[in-house]
Amino acid sequence: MFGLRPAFPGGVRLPAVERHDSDALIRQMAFASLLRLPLRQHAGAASVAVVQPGDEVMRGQLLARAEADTAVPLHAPATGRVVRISAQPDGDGAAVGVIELAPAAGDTQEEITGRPLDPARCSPDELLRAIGDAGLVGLGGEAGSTHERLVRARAGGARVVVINGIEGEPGQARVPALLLRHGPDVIQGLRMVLRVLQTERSLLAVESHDGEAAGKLVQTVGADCGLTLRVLPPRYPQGAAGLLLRSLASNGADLNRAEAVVFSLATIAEIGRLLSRGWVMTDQLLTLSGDGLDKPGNYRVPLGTPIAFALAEAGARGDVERVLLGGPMRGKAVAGLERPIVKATTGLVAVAAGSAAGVPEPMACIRCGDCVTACPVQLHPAELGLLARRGENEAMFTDWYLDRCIECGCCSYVCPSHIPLVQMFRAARLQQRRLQRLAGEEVPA
Amino acid sequence: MMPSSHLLSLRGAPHLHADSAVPRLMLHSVIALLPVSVFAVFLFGLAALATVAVAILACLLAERVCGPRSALGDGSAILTGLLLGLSLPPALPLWMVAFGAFVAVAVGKHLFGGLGGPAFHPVLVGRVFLQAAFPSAMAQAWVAPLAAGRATELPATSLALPFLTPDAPYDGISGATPLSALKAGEAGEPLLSLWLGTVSGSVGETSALLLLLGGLYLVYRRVIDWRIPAALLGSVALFSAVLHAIDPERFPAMMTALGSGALMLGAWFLATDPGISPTTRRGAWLYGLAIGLLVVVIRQFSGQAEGVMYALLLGSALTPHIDRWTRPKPLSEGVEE
Amino acid sequence: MTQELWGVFLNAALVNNFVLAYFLGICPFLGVSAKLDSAGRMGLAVTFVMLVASLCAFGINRLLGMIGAEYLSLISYIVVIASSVQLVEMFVRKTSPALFKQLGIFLPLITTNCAILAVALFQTQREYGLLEGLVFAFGAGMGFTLALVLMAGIRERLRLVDVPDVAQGMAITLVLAGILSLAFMGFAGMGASA
Amino acid sequence: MADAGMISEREDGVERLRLGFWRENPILVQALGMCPVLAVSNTGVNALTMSLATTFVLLSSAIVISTIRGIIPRQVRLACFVLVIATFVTLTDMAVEAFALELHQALGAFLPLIVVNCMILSRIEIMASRQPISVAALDAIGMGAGFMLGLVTLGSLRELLGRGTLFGAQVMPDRFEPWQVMQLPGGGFFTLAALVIGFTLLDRSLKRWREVPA
Repeated sequence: MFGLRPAFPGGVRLPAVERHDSDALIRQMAFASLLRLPLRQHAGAASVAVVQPGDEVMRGQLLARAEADTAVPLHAPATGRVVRISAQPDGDGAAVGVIELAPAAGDTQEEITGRPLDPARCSPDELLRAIGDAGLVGLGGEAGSTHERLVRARAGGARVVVINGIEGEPGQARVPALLLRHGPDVIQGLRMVLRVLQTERSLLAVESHDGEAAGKLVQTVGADCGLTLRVLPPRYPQGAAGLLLRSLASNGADLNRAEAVVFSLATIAEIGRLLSRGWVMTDQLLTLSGDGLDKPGNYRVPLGTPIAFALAEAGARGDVERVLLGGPMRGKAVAGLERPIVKATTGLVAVAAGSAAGVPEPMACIRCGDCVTACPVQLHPAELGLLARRGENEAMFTDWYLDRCIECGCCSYVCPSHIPLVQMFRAARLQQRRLQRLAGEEVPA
Repeated sequence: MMPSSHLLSLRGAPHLHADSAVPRLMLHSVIALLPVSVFAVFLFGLAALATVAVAILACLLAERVCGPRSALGDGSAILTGLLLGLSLPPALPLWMVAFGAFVAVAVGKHLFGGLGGPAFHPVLVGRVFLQAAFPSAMAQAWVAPLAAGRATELPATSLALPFLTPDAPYDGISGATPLSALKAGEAGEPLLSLWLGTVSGSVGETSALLLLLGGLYLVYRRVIDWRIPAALLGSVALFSAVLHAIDPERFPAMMTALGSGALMLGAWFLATDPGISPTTRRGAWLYGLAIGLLVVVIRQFSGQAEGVMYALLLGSALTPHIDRWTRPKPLSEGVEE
Repeated sequence: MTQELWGVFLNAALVNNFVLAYFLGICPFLGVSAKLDSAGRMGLAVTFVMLVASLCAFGINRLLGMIGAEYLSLISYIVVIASSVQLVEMFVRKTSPALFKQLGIFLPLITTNCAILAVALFQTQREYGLLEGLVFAFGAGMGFTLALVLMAGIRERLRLVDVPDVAQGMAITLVLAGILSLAFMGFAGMGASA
Repeated sequence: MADAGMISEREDGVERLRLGFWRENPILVQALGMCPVLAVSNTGVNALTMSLATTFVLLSSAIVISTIRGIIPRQVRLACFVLVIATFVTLTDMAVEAFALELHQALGAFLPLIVVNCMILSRIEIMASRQPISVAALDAIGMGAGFMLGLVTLGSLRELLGRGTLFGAQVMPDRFEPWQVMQLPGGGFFTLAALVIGFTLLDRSLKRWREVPA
């Protein structure tokens, strides 16, 4: 009742974010001795390798071709030699092809560059093709092919480009770095996307702690391309596209949800940065955070860098107990530190032992309803949790809409009984998908 | 120095947790009840202390017997005992107190699967059982407030042997609680002493003001949903004001109706129990409203002087239905991406 | 007059609730209260049959009184109520298939429900007139529905709770009924003619 | 001990006697026929009268129905059962009124309500209308005894705790504080629940005890 009106139902107010000057800093990370490049690094089909073991490749050279619509091409992040191509398990246990590349010693990194593009002089189709060729994927966490995304948006008649400048996870600081260090790239990328979609309306949404930086950008360079700014009160998980649109609508933005298409700030900036220089995607801007690091901050990390190497570069201490891909709310704890940084990686957190006091044992659900209030999709996590405990998975989907869960973790975050709600839901959904896949396989036979 | 992979911990996300935990909620509730408990001991002396202590001990014992060992630590048994003790007449034979506590925990809580399971508040189950089992004791075991010698001796009735009628008669102050005096047509207590609580009544149901303060503390600590007491007290105020306007002779004024300790205890500490109240905010309003209406109806139109206990039980029976009506509709459109 | 009728209604519905105070209709109460949908429908069907029963009993009492054969009353109630319910069922099936679908399954079950016969017996014993009898039957039906629906809500919730296995099913339902019964004691004294 | 849950042709009447008393106890296991009798289970005497009356009605109806089972048309069998039962109930009602007026007043309208006791109807439908008289009668006696076991235990408990007496005689100490809730409907529900739980536990431990030597 008192204070800001929530812009979407539920969500949680995480500890307030404070920005420092160091947040805008971006450090370049060195090459590891071996880069491991999976042929599928994003949400989509795998690409097909076009190199052989033993091939010498140059930075930016095509390593794998995209054949399916949802696939993206893969380029060499460094000049060096292809050591090996083998099938290896990815994070979910499925086998995927991996190209192992040994970067050449020394600083002699030759590079293939293409033609720099200027949005004012290129046709929309030319830009679209270039975006596809650069191997870009969504960098806000969704990690689908950006090319495919734009094709669909164009077909769907998108009229407004919404730039999602909201950090997906607490502890990340990509937004200030992009706003302050990559302002021109953001504007270039926006121009290109606007040109592809043949529209002129755009909007940048940030949370209040980034309002100042965003204001500067819009004032200095954004005005001439019609970019307007919306500063929203912070609330997790406002970064989820659907919730962001709700938030914008209830904060007075003149927005027709059906006409809006949301791109993360990181994606827009990367489009501008790569295409205006004729580059392709070979590295990834990440916030490395957590109390297990001596030098946390933003790093530009070459694709394929092993997590262990990245952590060491950021000054990981010996007492790191848990490493998260992504962030603390949705991030997956990694089992093996030799796994590489890929295009879908959005952040890396190293948690020192003892910092998060031992996880309390879950207690019985007291039906307080905190999770119901917190759920941004307005599900009923308490009821779902009780059903999950009984193994009544079917009812979770048919009666209680588990398929709409966005796995943001708000329910688990607020639960005073420490019930691993979202963890249970994830398991139930995984099982559901497996069953569907099984059923799907049996139909043709 | 890098950690080796096999030492990594692999919990699922989220890796953050809000600063809330069930034992903490229980602790705050106990803290919120301290002022009124201390005041009760001041008012009724040893009788109040013994009643509350026996209720808590009996609840802990019952919890130990019926529940899993780990459940002793969550503090819910202590809170149950404290609330039950506060809701009983001070001179009630102590064996009845223990009996009620046992019913509350064994039947009211563990028969329904323990913490989070009960469809009715265990305290209310114990209280309503005692009320039905020993109506004369529950209606007469009162102690006059601020009686001389209260600090050193227990009322004779308190020490009755288990399952036997006490030797001494109950003090049976005429009218006992202010509301039953009103119902019987006697002159009511002055409004001020009603709110301050220098009146006869159950151990912890005398001072509406202290209970109100305790409730506000819980709201401040975000332990309870403020909507429930707000709706409950609001609807009691509204309906009793309307009735008073219709017939001032027969129906008490609004402030008198609100100044009942039982109402305050019920509204802030019992109705708000998460297990028996609706999960949604809209539901909380409806729930409070329904209980308030029931309180006024039972007080004014049935044979009972105080209807809070019955209204709360009936209200929690409504909870599943309220939850059903106010169930949130999941968002459907494009949340993902 | 109105006040008296209110008294009869409140008494039948709340104060002396058929299920919670008289243990009448326990079988359907235990059997049908597990699901909310069927509980509501069952309650409405019972209310309806109770009204029919009240009407029949009034007629039978008049008739048997005239020929001085009161000892036949019990047999007549049973037969007449059962057959009129049958008739009504056929009528409803013809005129409103939707309503029949809602109530249909329950109607034959209800005929041998003791709560129905009790309406006829109580109304005779208390010497209610036609209007009083109908109000009484309606109150009893509403009270039955209320108890059934409240119970169903709680039981649906308890489905997901770890009730000790010896208490599952009948025992926990009886305990719930006991607590509800005590809660309904709050209404004692309501309605003047109680 | 034979597998008790099944009704097979070999089964004799004696077996039925045991089943009705314990394993298929109408009150504690099947939850049948409770409606018209629970209300008068507040004292041992009331419970005993009620269960005797019910057993009498069940037994006599079972004998009659079993005798005429060959000539009852299937379509109207339920109506015939009810007619027979109602006749015996009316007889019982009149008899009690004649010999024990006080008791008759205590039982009120609940005596005639035996007509709709679902236990009676179900026994008639399952056993009496299909079995020879001897089996039907023994089954009726067994069920009646089981019914009495449940009901009289219930009534005695409620009387003992609610009044301190047993069949009217004072058994509890003088100063015993009666639990008045036991005389209320709520107490009836609680006591029955406790009996059901107690019965289940007892039955389980009996089974375990029997299985150990085998």
